[in-house]
Parts: sequence; C-alpha cells; structure tokens
Amino acid sequence: MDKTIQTPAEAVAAIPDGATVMIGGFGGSGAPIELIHALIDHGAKHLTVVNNNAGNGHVGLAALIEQGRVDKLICSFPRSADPSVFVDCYTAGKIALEIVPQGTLAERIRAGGAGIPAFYTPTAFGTEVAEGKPIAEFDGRSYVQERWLKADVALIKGALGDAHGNMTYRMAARNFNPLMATAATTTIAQVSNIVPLGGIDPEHVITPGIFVDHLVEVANPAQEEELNRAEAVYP
Amino acid sequence: MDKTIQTPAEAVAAIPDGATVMIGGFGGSGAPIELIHALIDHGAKHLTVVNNNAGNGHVGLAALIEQGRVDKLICSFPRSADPSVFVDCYTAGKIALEIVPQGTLAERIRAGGAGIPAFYTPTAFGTEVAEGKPIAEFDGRSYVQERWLKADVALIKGALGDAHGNMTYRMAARNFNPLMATAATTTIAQVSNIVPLGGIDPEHVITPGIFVDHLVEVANPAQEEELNRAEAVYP
Amino acid sequence: MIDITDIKLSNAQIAWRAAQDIEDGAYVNLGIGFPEMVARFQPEGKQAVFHTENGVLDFGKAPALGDEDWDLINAGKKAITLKPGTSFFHHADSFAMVRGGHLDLAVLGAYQVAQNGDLANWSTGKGGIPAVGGAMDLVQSAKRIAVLTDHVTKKGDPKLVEACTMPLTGVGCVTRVYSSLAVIDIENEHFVVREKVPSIPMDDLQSLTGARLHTDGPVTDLICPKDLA
Amino acid sequence: MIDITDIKLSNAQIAWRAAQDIEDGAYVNLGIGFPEMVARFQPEGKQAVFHTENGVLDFGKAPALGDEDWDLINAGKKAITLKPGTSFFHHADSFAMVRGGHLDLAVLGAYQVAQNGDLANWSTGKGGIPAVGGAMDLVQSAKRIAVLTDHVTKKGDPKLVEACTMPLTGVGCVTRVYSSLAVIDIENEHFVVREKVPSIPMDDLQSLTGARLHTDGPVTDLICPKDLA
Repeated sequence: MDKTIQTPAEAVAAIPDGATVMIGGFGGSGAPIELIHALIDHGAKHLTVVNNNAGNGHVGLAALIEQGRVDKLICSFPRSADPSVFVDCYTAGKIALEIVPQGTLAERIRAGGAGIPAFYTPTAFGTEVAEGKPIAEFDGRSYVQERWLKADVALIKGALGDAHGNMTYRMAARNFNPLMATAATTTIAQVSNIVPLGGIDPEHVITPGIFVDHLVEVANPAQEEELNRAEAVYP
Repeated sequence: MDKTIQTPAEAVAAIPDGATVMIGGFGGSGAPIELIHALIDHGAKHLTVVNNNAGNGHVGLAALIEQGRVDKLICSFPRSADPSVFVDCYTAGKIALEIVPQGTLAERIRAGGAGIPAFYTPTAFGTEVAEGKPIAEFDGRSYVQERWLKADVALIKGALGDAHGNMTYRMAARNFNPLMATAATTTIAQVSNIVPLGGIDPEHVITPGIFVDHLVEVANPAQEEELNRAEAVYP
Repeated sequence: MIDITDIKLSNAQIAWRAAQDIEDGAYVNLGIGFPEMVARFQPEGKQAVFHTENGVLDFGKAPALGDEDWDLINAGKKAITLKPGTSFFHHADSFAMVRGGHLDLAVLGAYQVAQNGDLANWSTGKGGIPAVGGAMDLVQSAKRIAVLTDHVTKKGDPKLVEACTMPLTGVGCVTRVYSSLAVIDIENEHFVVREKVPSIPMDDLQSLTGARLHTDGPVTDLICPKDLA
Repeated sequence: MIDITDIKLSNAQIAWRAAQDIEDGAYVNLGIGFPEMVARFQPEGKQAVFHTENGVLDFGKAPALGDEDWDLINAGKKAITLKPGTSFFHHADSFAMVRGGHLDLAVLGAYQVAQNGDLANWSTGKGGIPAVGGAMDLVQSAKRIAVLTDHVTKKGDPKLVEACTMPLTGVGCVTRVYSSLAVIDIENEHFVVREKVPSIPMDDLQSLTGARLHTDGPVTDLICPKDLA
C-alpha cells in the first residue's frame, strides 16, 4: 500500500464538476494552497466548498472563487483582510452562502466523519441561524438539532505524512484539517515531508492513515498570508 | 497555577458518597490502579462507576466492587479473565448494570465533555439495547438517540503531565482516559512523570490542561494484568 | 445424510478462507477470539491494515511469550506489537473510524445469522451477564460484515436461520458467511451459496441450514489447506 | 445632562477593568478586536490561560514585528507565540472546550445587550455579508460572558436595551457588561449597576441606558489608570 502521488495536479485530477469539496485551514493557516491551485488548473466547476472562511486576496480559495468555480460556500466567517473577491461574487449573486457557527461547522464535519447523522447543540438557539431547524429540550434547556456534513473530497495540508497516510500538522495549522480528513469520500493531503513508514512516532500521529487516500509532498508550501502580503495573484 | 497534588490519598479525598465516577482504562491497560486503591482507602460508597469493563481479579475496579462501594456499573463488557467479583455481586443483586455498546459509551462520554446533550447513532438499532430510546430516520436510515454521559469525578491514568494539567498517554493505555477527562466536573489524573511546564511538546499534548483539575505523580504504576498474574488482592 | 464430522472445515481453515478475500490495504477489524486467526493467513502481497477498538491501527502480530507489554493490547486484551505505520488514538476516535464507515471489513463470530443479514452474537438470551463490547457498533457500520462460524451448533441445530431467535446484535448487516461447510453471501434477504466443501451434497447442506439456500451461478469447491497452524 | 466625551473610559481602560476580575488560572477566550486588549492588563499574580477557537490553549503575547509565524495565529488571525504549557488541538476539540462549558469566561464586544442577557454582536441586520465565526458557540457555553462596550453608539443611542432589535447572537447569556461608563451585572433579567465613573450622576447614566437600571447595594466608583498602553 502506497498512498503517495507525485504531483498536486495528479492528486486532484479526478475531482468532478459539481463536487462538494472541504478545504482545510483557518484563514491562511493550514490552507492547502498548492492543492487549491492545482484544482484551479484542473478546471472543475460548480463546486460546493466548505471552509471556515471565504478566501483572502487573490490566491488559494479566493482565486478559486474568482475563477468562478464555486457555486456555493459553507463557512462561518466570510471576512478577511481582503475579502473583495467573495464580496463581489456574493453581491453579484454569483455565489450562494450558508453561514454556520464555527463550532457547529466543526462538529457537523466531525459528525460526518464519525457516522453521527445528527446532534443537538446549544449554539444558535433563539437566533435566526437556527430558524427552521428542529429544537428539542433536554434537562430543561433548549437545543438545536444539526446534521452531519460530508464531502466528496477533502483537500488538507499537513506537516509530515507517510505512505499509509498517517499525518501530523504544524501548530495552529491543524484546525479543520484532521476533521475534514474524516468526512470526505476521498481525502487528498499535501504534506511538507513524506517520511518513511515508521517515521512518525505512533503517539504523535494526529490523523491515522485510514482517513487519508492520497498524499503529495509539497516541500516549502506557500503560506496564504505571505502570498497576500506580496500581493500575489493566481493564476 | 499548579494542579499537582502530592499523594493519591489527597487527590481522592473530596470524592463524596453517591458520586458518579468515570474510571479510565480498557481492561488493565490505562486503569489508574493507585487512584482506585486510594478511593477504596478513602471509603466513598454508593458510587456509580463508568468503565468499559467490570474489573478483573481482586485489584483495581474489581476490588472497589468487592468492597461493596459500587451501586451501579455502566459498561460495555463485564467479562474478563476473572470477573468473579462482579459476577458474584451481580448475581446476588448487589450491583446494577447498564450495558452500553462500546462505541456508544465512548461517544456518550465525548458528548458529555463536548456539550452535546444528545446524538443519533446507527449502533444498536433494532436490538434490545435500544428499547425505549427515541428512534429517528435520516436520509432513509434509522438511528437511535443517545444521551450524553457526565460524571462528578474522572480518575484517569497518563504518562507525562505538567503543572497546568497537560497530559500524554502510553500506547493503547490512552483508550477512554482522554474522553473521561473532558466529561467530569473534577478530573483527577495519575501520571508516571510530572514534567516541568513546557516539558511536553505542544504538538504532542493529548489532553490539554483545561480538562484536568488535579495531577498526582505515581512513578512505576502498577499494571492490573501483572497484579492479577501475581494473584494480588487489594486491600 | 452425510456425517459432517470429518468433512467440515476447522476454525483455522475457515479463517484461512476468509483471509483470501481481503484486499491489499483493506482496513479490517477482527472480532475477539476465533476471527483473530484471520490475521495469520493473509496471502502474500495482500496486507490488510488491522484496527482494534481500543485505539490502535496498523499493529503487528502477537509478541513472543514474556515480551508482552500490557499497555499494548487488542480488544481481546491480548498483547500485540508495533510495526512501522502504527498509530494510537482514543476510544471516540476509534469508534469514529467504525461508525463513520471507514472500515472495509469486520469479521465476527455468530450464534445465529438470518437470511436477511440479521446477526445474533452477543447474548444467548438465557440469562447470565450481558456483554456487548464493540460488536453492535461494528456490525452497523463497517462496509462489509463477514461472519465466521460453524455451520451448525454443537447440538446440530442450524446457525444460519430464517429469523434469529436470540437477541440481535444488528439488523440486516451481515454480507457474507464463511461457515465450516460453505461460503454464503447474503443478497436481497436470501442466502446465496458461492462455495461448499466438495464432499457435501447440496441437499445435505440445505438440511443443515435453517433457511432456503439459493444459488446464482456455479457453486465452486471450497478447498482449504490442511495443515494450518 | 452631562457631556460624557471627556469622562467615558477608553477601550484600553474598559479592557483594564475587565482584566481585574479574571482569576488566576481562569480559562478565558477573548473575542476578536477590542476584547483582545484584556490580555495586556492582567494583574500581577493573576495569570489567565487564554484559549483561541482555532486550536491553541495557553499561548503567549504577540511576537515582535517580523517574527510572525503565520501558522501560529489566534482567532483574529493575528500572530501569537508559544509559551511553556501551550497545546494544539483541532477545531472539534477546541469547540468541545467551548460547548462543554470548560471556559470560565468569554469576553466579547456587542452591538446591543438586553436586560435579560440577550446579546447582539454578529450582524446589524441591515444587509451586507453575515459572518458569525465562533461567537454563537462561545456565548451559549462559557461559564461567564462578559461584554466590553461603549455605553452608547456613536450616534448616542443606548447599547444596553430592554430588548435587542438586531439579530441575536445568543439568548440570556451575558452575565456582566463593562461599559465606558459603568460595570453592570445582569441578574434576574435586570441591569444591576455595580460601579460607575464617579463624575456621572446616576440619573444621567439612566438616561443613556435603554432599560431600567437597578442597584443592589452600593455603587462604587469605577476608576481606571489613565495612561494605559
């Protein structure tokens, strides 16, 4: 078993039009820029994207949106230093938006990966975000029922990876990445280093290989924040 | 802030009669033997205990049951090499038993720690274990509603710990320990080594300190399996 | 009616047969006891990745006697070993793997299997102390559920039945049965015989089964190596 | 009616006052923006442990300009630093801390706070692009919810009101308001004034508030250091 793939282009080649794609990261931290750019080159369109944010500047997720590939975005916080790409698309009615509270977004993705079709949360009870959702009372308190969230594909970014798909992450770049790995039919990871099997201490594995389908090594990956400070534009 | 305590006896001294106590471990692996024995010495009774099993031999949880301290056990698998203590108590009607499928037990504890009052699982649908529980259909499949599980106290066992309560575990001794740490009002941990703050790499922390209230160092902790092979009896 | 004593497969042979169907890289959970033997018989070049509920993936075989580390065990509380690729995780993550449908296969024992795929393997329903462990999670969520079992009980009663009379572990979950006499798929609520030991006539196999056996194409000979350790 | 321009507290002073109430070892989440200033003003010997939604606990202050590592940021996407005791975890674990009631305190900004504790701080309801982030999770689950806010809007309208007119972030959740003029608890669906800046008469404070102010014991002087950086 060897889950490694040579290039980001090969890794994303099978993503079809209309796919639901989870993209890891919180802002630029943990965003798999090279995989997103490969997806732009690949050309898949009419995507539904799940991400915490809505992109920043003109690279990564913002570039995917700017290229008109995203029909719908499911996120918690579509603001950033420069959200102009998303704002323009949204204002022009070119992209649908589903706002999900951040903890609910995380838990819905975890539930998707963990086979929990629905759960109850106190979050958003009594707010317009909960409108239309089932409400139930437990021990005298009211909760909102939320459904799992799954995807066809997850694009994630890690630090170390091995041929069986075991992975680690770098600091706060962990965020949504390990969750999304569990909730997609196909999980594609870029890692800074592919190490030999056994190169990750079993105690330090964050994502066990069972959740990862393909890994590609991207040494010295781009950081969205740095690209934006350099005013980079993709493609 | 310093969460360390000098002895197991001091660590468990405030556990009251009638408490619900989660005890980590899967069989003997990860079982906090010294804390359980300190709890026996402490004398609290009418306890409800949550554990995957029901004790083995005459040490640890089996000893706690043998001393007549446990009114009710919530577990998935009350069998072991020598479950005679539990079997005798159960047959004599001295202990109540709630059987919970292992994954549901784990998820109920996680839900308790994560503020999820209820969730749906496919597990046990159509079986007698699901009798009386609400059933709901999602996407054409039937699921059982399960409630969170919380405790007054969790007794857990780790490898390294620091004064802020950050912890690691040793191999498969991890099991229920990190979950129970999150689901109890007071979490008491025994660790093999208390290390200086910063002594655990931030990437390798399994239980962040927010979930741990008290830590006690028990160097070279007893292993239930080894005690039983030596036919140990406590007290 | 033929005497099956000498023609039925041993547990090791049943486990061997089940092992032949496991694909390279498949994620597999082996139930406590007899199903654990499957790990011994993986064909060359077909390396499954084993999962154990208590939080270990991709572990190695049992250590030599005396080399056990009792913090490194499987769900049956037997000692296992590390190998390159092993990872540890807590119980909620472990059952996220199970419940989330990430396992390709779970291999379990059975008291009874019904033709609709219902499985009874956790309680005889006769009193005693119930103990379910992880079986109820596994049977509802792994992609395929294989059962390894004697074709009949020690008393000679069928274990493959029209409807289970013992308490269920899961409903409509079993996809294939490797019995001591046959390999039988469960399809559309029917038992479909794929293979049988050569020396048992189909009629006798039917007599030893509590529900109608169907065929769908040829029934091939079920032949296993004889001296399996 | 007194002109409050010169007597109201600066944001730094409000943050300073809030910081004085945080106990040693408290687990605290500071909202994006103005509430982040609270970390600067922790009293000697009272060291809170800060949580950020994006998966870091017990982190240090901002790095020097040019020393940023953009994989080490807070929820406001500002660079932070490691310190002994820092830990990383994923988003589901991070919100397990939040939703599970493990945070002692969340400190947030507000558009409006109602006397029953309802909070509106995520959307003005006037169109534009909604963005909720982690606020809805925090307000329903942290043990205490403190709001830092100007007492009135730039136009002079009350921000402490009988009932919120803007979309709610959470219901009945706010426990204490640190405003630019007063410290006000929310108890039994009432605003209870604990402290006020010395130079504002109670009647004027009432005039600047959209709901009835109550007292329950003496109202002490709210005095903050002047030159806070």
